[in-house]
Amino acid sequence: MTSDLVYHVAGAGLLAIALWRLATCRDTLRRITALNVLAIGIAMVLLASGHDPATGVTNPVPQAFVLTGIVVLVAVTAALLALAERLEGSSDE
Amino acid sequence: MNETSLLVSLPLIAALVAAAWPRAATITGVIATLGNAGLAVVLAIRIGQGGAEAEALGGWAAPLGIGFAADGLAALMLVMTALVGLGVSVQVAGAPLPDAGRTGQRTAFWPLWLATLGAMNALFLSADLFNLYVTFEILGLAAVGLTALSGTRTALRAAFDYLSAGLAGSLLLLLGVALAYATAGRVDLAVVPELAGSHEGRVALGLIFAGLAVKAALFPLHFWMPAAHSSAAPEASALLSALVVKAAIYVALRLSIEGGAAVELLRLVLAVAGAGAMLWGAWHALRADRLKLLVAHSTVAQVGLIALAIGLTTGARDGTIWRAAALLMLSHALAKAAMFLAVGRITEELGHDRISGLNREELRPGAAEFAFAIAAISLIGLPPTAGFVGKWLLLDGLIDRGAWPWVALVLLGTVLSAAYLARVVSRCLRGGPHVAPGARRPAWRAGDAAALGLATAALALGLASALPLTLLDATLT
Amino acid sequence: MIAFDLALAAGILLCAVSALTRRDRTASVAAFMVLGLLVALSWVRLAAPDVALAEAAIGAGLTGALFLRAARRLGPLRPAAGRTLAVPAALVASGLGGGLAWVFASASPPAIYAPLVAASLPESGVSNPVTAVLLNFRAWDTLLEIAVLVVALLVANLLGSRRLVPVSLGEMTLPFARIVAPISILLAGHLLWQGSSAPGGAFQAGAVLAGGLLALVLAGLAPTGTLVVRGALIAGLSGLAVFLIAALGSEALTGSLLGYPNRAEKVWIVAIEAALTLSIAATLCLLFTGFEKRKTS
Amino acid sequence: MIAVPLWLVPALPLALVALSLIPGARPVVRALVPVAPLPALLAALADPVPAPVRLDWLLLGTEFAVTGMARVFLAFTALLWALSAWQAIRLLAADAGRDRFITCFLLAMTGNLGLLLAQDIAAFYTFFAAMSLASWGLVLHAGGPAQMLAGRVYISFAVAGEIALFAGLSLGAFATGEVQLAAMASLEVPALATVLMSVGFLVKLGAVPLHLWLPLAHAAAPAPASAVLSGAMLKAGLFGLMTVLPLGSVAAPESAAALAAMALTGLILAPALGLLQADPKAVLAYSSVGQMSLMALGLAAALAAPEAWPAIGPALVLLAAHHAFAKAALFLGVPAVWASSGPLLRSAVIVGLAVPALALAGLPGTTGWVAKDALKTALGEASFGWHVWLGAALFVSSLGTSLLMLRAGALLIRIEARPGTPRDVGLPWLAMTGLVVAGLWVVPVGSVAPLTASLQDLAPLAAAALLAGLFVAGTRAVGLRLAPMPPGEILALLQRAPTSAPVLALPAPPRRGHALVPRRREPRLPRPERGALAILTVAAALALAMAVTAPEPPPQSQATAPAG
Repeated sequence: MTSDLVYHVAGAGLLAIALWRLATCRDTLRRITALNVLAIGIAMVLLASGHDPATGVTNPVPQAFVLTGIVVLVAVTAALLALAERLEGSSDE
Repeated sequence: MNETSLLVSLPLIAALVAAAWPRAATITGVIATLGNAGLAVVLAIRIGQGGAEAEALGGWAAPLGIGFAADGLAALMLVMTALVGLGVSVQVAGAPLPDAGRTGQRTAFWPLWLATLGAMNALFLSADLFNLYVTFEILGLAAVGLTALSGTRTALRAAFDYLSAGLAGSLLLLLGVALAYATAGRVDLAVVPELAGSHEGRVALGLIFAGLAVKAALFPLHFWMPAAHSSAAPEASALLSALVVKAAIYVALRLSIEGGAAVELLRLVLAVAGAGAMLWGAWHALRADRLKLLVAHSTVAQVGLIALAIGLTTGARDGTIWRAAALLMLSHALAKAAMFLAVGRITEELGHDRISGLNREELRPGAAEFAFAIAAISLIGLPPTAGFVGKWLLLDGLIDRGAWPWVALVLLGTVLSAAYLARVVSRCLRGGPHVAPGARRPAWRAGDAAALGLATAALALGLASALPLTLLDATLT
Repeated sequence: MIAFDLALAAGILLCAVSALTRRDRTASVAAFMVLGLLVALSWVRLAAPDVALAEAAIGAGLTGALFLRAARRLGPLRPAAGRTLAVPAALVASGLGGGLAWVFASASPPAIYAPLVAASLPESGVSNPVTAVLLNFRAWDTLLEIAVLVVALLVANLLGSRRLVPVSLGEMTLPFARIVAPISILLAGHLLWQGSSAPGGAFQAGAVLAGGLLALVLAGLAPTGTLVVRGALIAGLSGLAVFLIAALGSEALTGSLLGYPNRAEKVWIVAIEAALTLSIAATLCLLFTGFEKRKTS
Repeated sequence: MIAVPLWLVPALPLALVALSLIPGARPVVRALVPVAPLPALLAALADPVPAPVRLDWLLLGTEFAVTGMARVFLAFTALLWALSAWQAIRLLAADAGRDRFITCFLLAMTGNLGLLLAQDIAAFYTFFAAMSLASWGLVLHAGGPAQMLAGRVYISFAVAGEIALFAGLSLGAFATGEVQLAAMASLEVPALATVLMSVGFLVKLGAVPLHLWLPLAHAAAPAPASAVLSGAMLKAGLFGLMTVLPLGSVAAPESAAALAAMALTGLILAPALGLLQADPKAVLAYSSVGQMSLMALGLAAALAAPEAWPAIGPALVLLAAHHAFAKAALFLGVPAVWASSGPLLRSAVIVGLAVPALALAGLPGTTGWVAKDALKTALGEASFGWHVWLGAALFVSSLGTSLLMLRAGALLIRIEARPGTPRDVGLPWLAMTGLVVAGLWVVPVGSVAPLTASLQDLAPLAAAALLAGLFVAGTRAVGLRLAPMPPGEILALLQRAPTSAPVLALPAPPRRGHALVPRRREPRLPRPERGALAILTVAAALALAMAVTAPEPPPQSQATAPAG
């Protein structure tokens, strides 16, 4: 059992939890949180795949992918939250 | 300077200018859209004559760096985007401003549209899976902005559902890309055949296709789409329905061509889902009580038809059916944009968009109804429109193969589309005193020009369908 | 170390469950932030310090702050009406998760990128391979990623999300902000500069800078006029503008989009990164504060 | 003769349509309409025939050529359109909707001329559809209740015909793999395709029972439009049938019998119904049904006896050309009667109208007699089961036509002059009457053998005169008065239940009061989690399906395929 395997499993676990929550919950904020957890899970399995246990280094290209993913996600999350807040604000219009 | 570089950077630069100086937004937007159309046409002509081109960005070759692949299919899509964009831009730029509320809407439209344009161009040219994911994110976000543009509560609600579904889709895509990396060690587009050769890689392709299906609103993952497309402003709906949906379909087509015979299963799924979409969309379009909802559901059905065509492509690159799919995408883009613009005008004029209240006081239909009718003819696939040539090629290929059940399905879809579009067209021809109290003929006489132009383009492309077909020959050779 | 990994993984999963099931919004967001920090820690374990830094600053910090803002505005969680298909969903999700774990664990990527990066690194102008990938080998990805930020800014601008009203956080706020702000500027500069050779870079620096700015805003120390917001918007847009001009300029010079001139790569990269840092900081700040002042109920 | 590039034939009317979009250019367009068919006429009369033109960029690759009998069709069609256009611009000079009429007229002209030249099915179908659909505008032109009814019936039949034709052409093209129109007559074309195509053409041709639209439309349209509808466009159906039926190559007794049954019904029914009409144009329309049935009978005979086709074919073309001129002259004569106010002028016009009427009735020495005799001779060469009936059928046809002509003449004498009708509408009619006399020597039908008239040929005419005389005398004696029947028998009967004024205004939407009030119903609450569940399920299913299907060995192209 290597540490890579642990993180693979942890990443997949995050994916499963997030997908389950996405499919069972209607609350906007919670759905956005679930999408964020989903993204973290993907990042984790990607990094774990890029990790080479023999040399102990992680391939820089998946690292760059994950970095890009994090920035993209914060942008989309901000837009989603702005939309959710506007929706909440206009509920009694 | 290369056309491809300008195609991807010019719209983004223009978006920045339009966002920074709202007063110059309209003029910037129009100039950039015009320039983009010119560039796309120049590139298409060059590719049509000289064949496909590939470029390694920054001089870093494919597995490590990102490549641009400008072939006939990409060029056709670029021209399609440019044409539709031009029509919608004319509509937005020319519209009179009835009140101050719309000024802000219009200035906000331009940067969002230009970002959409830049993202679409980048997406069509990209030859890298991860890069595709990033372009999808720009596209999805800008499209949500366009949806929310009208600011009504329904539009905001639809925009939120659109964005969260879109994000789930692109995350699935990203998951697929991650698995592709984990399997093959690289993520450029040429890796697809290799992916199809291993269990893990096949799972990756399955996840990528699932993500694309969400983005393309493919049945049964279309749940977000009718609301989004019917609640947005007409110009935004035109862009969303005509172009944004095509991005995901384009990638599916590209992957399907790249993957060859090895992705037969995915193609079968596409074909079945497409058939489902065709029937489901048509059924709901037949029952819709609002015009925009009918048109939005017809998008579901038409996307289904295109997906069906992609799904029935054989692995061979010299087959005819994928050409049919490309042509159907083109004709649907032009016709659907024209249709949404026409619906916008009809709604503006009547003060409502209930189908039951479409009858007009005098018998003579106006230019908007005429544009709608031409677009409907193209969508149904009657000669001599581009839709007809596309369907003809599709049926030709299917009959060559003896795939009679599929032929029957396509014909059924055609009949259904004729049925639901006739609901509108026939009503426009009827007389009756059913004009809404607030109805007025808008003073803006040129307002139908864009819709008519786009509908005519769909018609003319059918007559000159040899042009796109020759261009497609320059694909993946 | 395997025990540490296992404990960390367990903590991560626990936090995720907590973030997604707690009924109390604040507690849920707090769990999400802890999740971000633990994940960052795990990525340090996976030898990805650049990503860990970014996750801590952006993923946990800024996203968490955004969630907190939203949690305050959205009000308490309402009980879900109607039946949800919890059990089938759980079955499918766990099936997919299990399958994915198995598939990812059984796949071992052939070493394609590593030798290529190693061979090309000397030509890239920087010695940190992640920065080399981000700003040279796959700079086009990064450019489009900045475009995503810009579009998010545009959408937020369009929606006119409610402007944050500075709230007094007690007596500590002012001195805290006065200390944090300059430190964040120093730290951002450091991260930016060392990004070319060691973990760090524009994104991390930008996020840290944004944190400092936000501290100032929350303490009511930052000016909040229309002109300032407009200036911040222009600053947010300028990063992509600089990147695009650099892309086209490099094409004019070398004939290849984003192909920097030989032996001047480092200058180009650092210049772009500097512009990106400022722009990212401004963008993240604006995404947090919002554009339009509305009455908060 | 000037060498005309063939693409000019459809392009000139089309260019005029485009020009008419500019309001300022419309007077020019109006003046130019009669010259629009000129290229077609020149192309038809040119010797040698103009070279084929290929336009690869158009549709599926289009080719225009003048082949075989199309030359004759092109010649008389062009002449008819030109003279009708001349009368149309004079007759409608003061009409408010004249520009709309002229646009439809030009479009129909484009279609009619183009379909005679098109060599591929896509172009042929497009032209055919353009002709059929644009004629709708001609039928609707006057805008009254009768026009609305006729328009609705017309468009229903036209669309049904178009669909049948399209389906047939597609099936044929798929079966043979050819897109050439000529290939549709080959034996590889499935029977269903041939039947569908024939139905499309038979609707146009007005074969019983697909003729129901014809009397309505001809009575409703303005006279010059009726002239081209009856003279030129019905012939397009005949032309289509002659193109797609496997004539002269294989005997098809069953199809021949079916076609003959339709034709014989038409021969008997048309005069019977036509005699009851009160509108001279409706009478003329029924006579067209009868005449077209005669031509269909010729086709049926050729289907039954392929060896007779070389003789029947030219005879049919001859008959078609003759009927085109004569019927157009009669229709164009109606406005001439309107314009004739004085009794002297009126009688001169009626005498002039007698020329085409007698030609149609087959008076010895006229073109009608030549044409009918040619058909009779040709049919005489055929030998098959029911050919003995042909002589009787021809007699009935002549008798019926003679009776109809008498009826039409009687009605025309009585119709009232319409003041305000320009006098010069008579000029195109005179020109057309001239063509009735000399037309068969103008159009290139080949040699028309000089015939000797026999007394026997007068028999139908004499019988008709006798019958008419007896009938008139009888009714006078008994004092009987017949109520005229409206055109379009069955449909007209259906329509009897009175509908209020604007006939096209179909019933209002059911919820009249609520139709316009936007319902304030909140849309059903969205269930986003259901969507997410769908996404999850689809993703899981796809992943599972992909995982369990066997991976194929990496294809050969892997090494060579860096995308594009």
